[in-house]
Amino acid sequence: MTDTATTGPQRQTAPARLDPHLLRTDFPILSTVNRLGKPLVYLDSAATSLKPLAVIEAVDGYNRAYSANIHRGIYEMAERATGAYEETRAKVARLINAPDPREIVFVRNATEAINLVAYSWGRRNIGRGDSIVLTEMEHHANLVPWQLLVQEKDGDLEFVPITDDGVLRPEVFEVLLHLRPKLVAFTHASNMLGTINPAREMTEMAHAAGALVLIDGAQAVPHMPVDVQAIGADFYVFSGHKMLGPTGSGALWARRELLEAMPPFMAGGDMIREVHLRRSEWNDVPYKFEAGTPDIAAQIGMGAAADYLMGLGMDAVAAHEKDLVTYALDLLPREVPGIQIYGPAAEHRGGLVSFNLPGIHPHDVAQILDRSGICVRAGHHCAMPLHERFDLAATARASFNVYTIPEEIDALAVGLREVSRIFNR
Amino acid sequence: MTDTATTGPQRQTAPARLDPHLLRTDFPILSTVNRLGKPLVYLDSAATSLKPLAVIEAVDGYNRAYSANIHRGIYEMAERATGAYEETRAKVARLINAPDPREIVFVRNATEAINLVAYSWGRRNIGRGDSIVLTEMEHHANLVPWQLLVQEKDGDLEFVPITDDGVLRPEVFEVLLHLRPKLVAFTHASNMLGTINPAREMTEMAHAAGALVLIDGAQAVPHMPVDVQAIGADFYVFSGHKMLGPTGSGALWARRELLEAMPPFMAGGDMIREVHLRRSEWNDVPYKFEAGTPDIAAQIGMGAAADYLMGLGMDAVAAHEKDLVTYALDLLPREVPGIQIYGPAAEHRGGLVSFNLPGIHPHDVAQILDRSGICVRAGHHCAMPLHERFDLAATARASFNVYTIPEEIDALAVGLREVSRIFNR
Amino acid sequence: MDDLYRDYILEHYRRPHNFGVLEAPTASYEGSNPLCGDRITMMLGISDGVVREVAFTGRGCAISQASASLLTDEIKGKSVADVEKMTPDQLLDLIGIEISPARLKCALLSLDTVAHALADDAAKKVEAGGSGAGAGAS
Amino acid sequence: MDDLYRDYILEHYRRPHNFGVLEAPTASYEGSNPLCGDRITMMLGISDGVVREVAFTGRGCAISQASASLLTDEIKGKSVADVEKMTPDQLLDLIGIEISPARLKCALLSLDTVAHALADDAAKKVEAGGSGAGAGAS
Ligand SMILES: Cc1ncc(COP(=O)(O)O)c(C=O)c1O
Ligand SMILES: Cc1ncc(COP(=O)(O)O)c(C=O)c1O
Repeated sequence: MTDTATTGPQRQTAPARLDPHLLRTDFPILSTVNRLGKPLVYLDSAATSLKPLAVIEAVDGYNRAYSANIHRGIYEMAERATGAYEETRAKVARLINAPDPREIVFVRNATEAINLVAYSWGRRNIGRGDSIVLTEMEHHANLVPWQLLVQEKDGDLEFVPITDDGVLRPEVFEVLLHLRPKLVAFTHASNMLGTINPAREMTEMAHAAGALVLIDGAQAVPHMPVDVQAIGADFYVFSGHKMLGPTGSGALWARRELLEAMPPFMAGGDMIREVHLRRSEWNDVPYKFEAGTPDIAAQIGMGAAADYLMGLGMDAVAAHEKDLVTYALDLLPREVPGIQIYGPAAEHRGGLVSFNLPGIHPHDVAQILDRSGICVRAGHHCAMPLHERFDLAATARASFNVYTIPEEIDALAVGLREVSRIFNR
Repeated sequence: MTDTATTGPQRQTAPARLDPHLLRTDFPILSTVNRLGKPLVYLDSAATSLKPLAVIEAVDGYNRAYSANIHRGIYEMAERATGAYEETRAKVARLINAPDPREIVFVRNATEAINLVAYSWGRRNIGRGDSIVLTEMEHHANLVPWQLLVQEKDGDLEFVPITDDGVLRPEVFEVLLHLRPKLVAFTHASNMLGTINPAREMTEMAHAAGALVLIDGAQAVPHMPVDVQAIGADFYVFSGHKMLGPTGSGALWARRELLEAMPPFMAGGDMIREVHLRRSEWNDVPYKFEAGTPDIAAQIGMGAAADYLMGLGMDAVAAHEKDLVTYALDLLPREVPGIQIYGPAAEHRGGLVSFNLPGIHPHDVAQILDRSGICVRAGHHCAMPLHERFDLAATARASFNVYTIPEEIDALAVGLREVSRIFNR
Repeated sequence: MDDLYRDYILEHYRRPHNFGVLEAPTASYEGSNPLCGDRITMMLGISDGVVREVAFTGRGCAISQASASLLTDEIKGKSVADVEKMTPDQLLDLIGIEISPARLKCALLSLDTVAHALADDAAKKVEAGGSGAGAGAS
Repeated sequence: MDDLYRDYILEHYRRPHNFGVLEAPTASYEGSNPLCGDRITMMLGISDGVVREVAFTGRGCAISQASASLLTDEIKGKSVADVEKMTPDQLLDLIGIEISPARLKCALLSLDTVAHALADDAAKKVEAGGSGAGAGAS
């Protein structure tokens, strides 16, 4: 299984490169220092990304100048807010090559998107004995909602196992598909191993077995070109706050006919066409799924983030992050004696590296790095079963984004040597 | 039924007054002009409120200076973000006098809060033949989720009717309670009639009949002192964006033991304690109900809004808005021939006035007012059944907030006379 | 003077043309825009592929009512094929004032309702085995 | 030098005091902090209301392990009543370094686990009809 869908035949073979040093000036936070006067070395972008000025100002601009509610106002400010909100739909559709902006449902984050599908599509389509195939490398967001669903409906979960290198085992996936699952749900890119899964090939296999496919793109959309049509997915979800957008923004994309056939998830204002005391009719897609006043400011901010990313070019973003991870996978084992790195080789992975230092708990690693202004994550990264699979209590993780520079990976290496020194003194 | 819970014996009899002219400088948007150079006369605060600088800067400050994810980060920026996020819980608890910040669950808006209760508490506690009592004046947010629930569970909805003046009929409520409903859910203040319902008395009656009580405070929390303990409610919900906070913020308050007994609503990261491939354990309250990365920026902004409101004093806010509505109810009938005003007298209502001009559709009213920079809402205000009750297709609505000044009501009167002139020329 | 509420728009609103009911319409449809409460019933009398008669009833804002009044004037005597080809832009030109996005639904409700009436009519003919005679209905 | 990782903290982490198992604990409890994977089993040997013996096993970060090492030293020989009265602040004083909010759970896991062990033990005694003799268990 190798992935061609995300590069595609028509793409340039030599993508334009980013100049990360130049674009760092777009991120005001990168010029701050910590309590000890150390500049910020932010290596926790997989948890949430920093925000460029364009995004900060899109949010601030709405709050300052046209903070009206949308869809129902007849005055100028409300029309401006509605316009900006709906433009975001078009921008997001463009970012993932969705055929129609009306297939973009705004949600708070990837988690809500998956819960929406589990409640709305899942409760109607999963019955007793039906199975859902997941993988061992799922984030809790793409695992626990399905646990709740099969518990309620008396269905089954099956898991595609991974190799010790952190790659899915296609031959077992093949076997699990013989169970004729109703749904296959998997992450496009792992937030712990960094593995990029072959989304198109897996989708084709799942479809051939009669399953629908949901892809968790939380760690993919921010980092590489994603084309939901080329992949052929049925549902695709992601969070705005990991793709340079504000917290509170995110999207579910699904094929129009699926959205139309699905019952509403949450109910309230804006998602209805007509309400009577004892019955209601639903609004058109996507509004049927957006009950109540949405997070207008955040979604407008996500539109600015989508513009920013498309301006850089997702091929260039992906190439930049591939360079970084290649550099890190080369540098860290040389510079940090005993470091244990998890996940596949650079060619199969996105821009993040999870690791451990021998005999030192990752919390202690993160805490000591913090004193040098270096931010990494320590813990199970919302992927407990994956840590169980490797018999790990926790790992530390350095994750990259467009603004990450090799010098920060150098700083990480120096910081990790210092951690070892402290613990082994 | 008269309401003492919201004033309470220990409160001052002569509350401090606001100086709305002074505080208007806190709202940058109030110094903008529309496309025709007209200053903004914002009379749509019931749809969403304007934001003071303190809120705008709280959001912007997070986005610019410490935009980290919360709860799991060990570095300085993440601890700062976690601190600010959790402080908001304490501020919001103080605003509504909740006994414990851990009883505050952050949600996107009032709509999500009600859906959370309907899905989590409702699906477990409402069964075949069980009834839920609502009122005829509910916003769709406090109606449609219950329709979905009783449809799934084969339960019943009953409605407390209202008088032609727009006041609930307590004697019918009494009768409906004989049905021994499982839940009584009603709005604290109506977003169309302005009616303020006697929350404490209704809660006592409902409890005496064995029902739990959910109160929709979307139009109350921004405008008057709310004390959930004095009211005795079981669930209380509201939106941040209507109380000077950002879109994407909101809260559900519920008694701790209810929250603890309730199953999760959405599932994913942060709401779990342990996850295995086939089963999970839930985190403590309130985290159990906050799956995935929350809208950190917006909730921090809501904290700033709560501080701002408490700084003004909710008694002063309520007195100010009472003055405004008294002024409007006096002025508009005198200055605008034929105007039809809906809802009760000033003593029973919050700061909003819904109305119609004879023979002129409210959309046309709103459109013409917009040319003078006056923003009012026209439509059914997400309260279609209430409009059906009065046999109205739509109404126009002017709604106030702390920054509203009598001069804006004067401007409305002049604008409405102009609308009549245009239509009757 | 208000650009949006020109005299002729208000004139059409106050005294709409073709307001009323047809006794035996060959096609009719009730369209509504529940968000604003606009509601229009369009009744068409079609024979030999030509809209011979047209009438509407309903209530709503000035824009939606004036639009219906102007549209019914326009389509009377036109071939069904031509009416079916009418675009939103053509109707907006007919209305002749600038419509803001929030009011587009009001302005286009009449055309939308006519389109539904014609589509229902066509569907009925297909069901009736392609017979050219509209069955008349409400 | 790092404030948080002083020599004595690392010393306790590397060579924790009272690390091991009791053969016949009268009270024991396994506490965990699943978010970081810290996990501690506390074993107590109580007689006549006094903690005579104490041991712990587990894995976790330096803070949680050093905290357990320091705490077990502290409570050995103390009365159960005194141990029950110990506050988080007292333990933090004992640890003697500044703990950031994100690490509080690590630092307090040992005390929390001891408290659970004692509570379980007390509950067992109530069940057993107030008999003063701990039944010993794991
Ligand atoms: C009484 C009432 N309840 C609920 C809501 C829903 O609020 P939101 O859209 O913020 O969820 C509103 C807002 O219009 C309201 O006025
Ligand atoms: C692979 C993956 N899926 C889902 C999520 C959940 O994202 P959110 O918390 O924004 O809902 C994350 C974020 O940690 C992730 O990495």
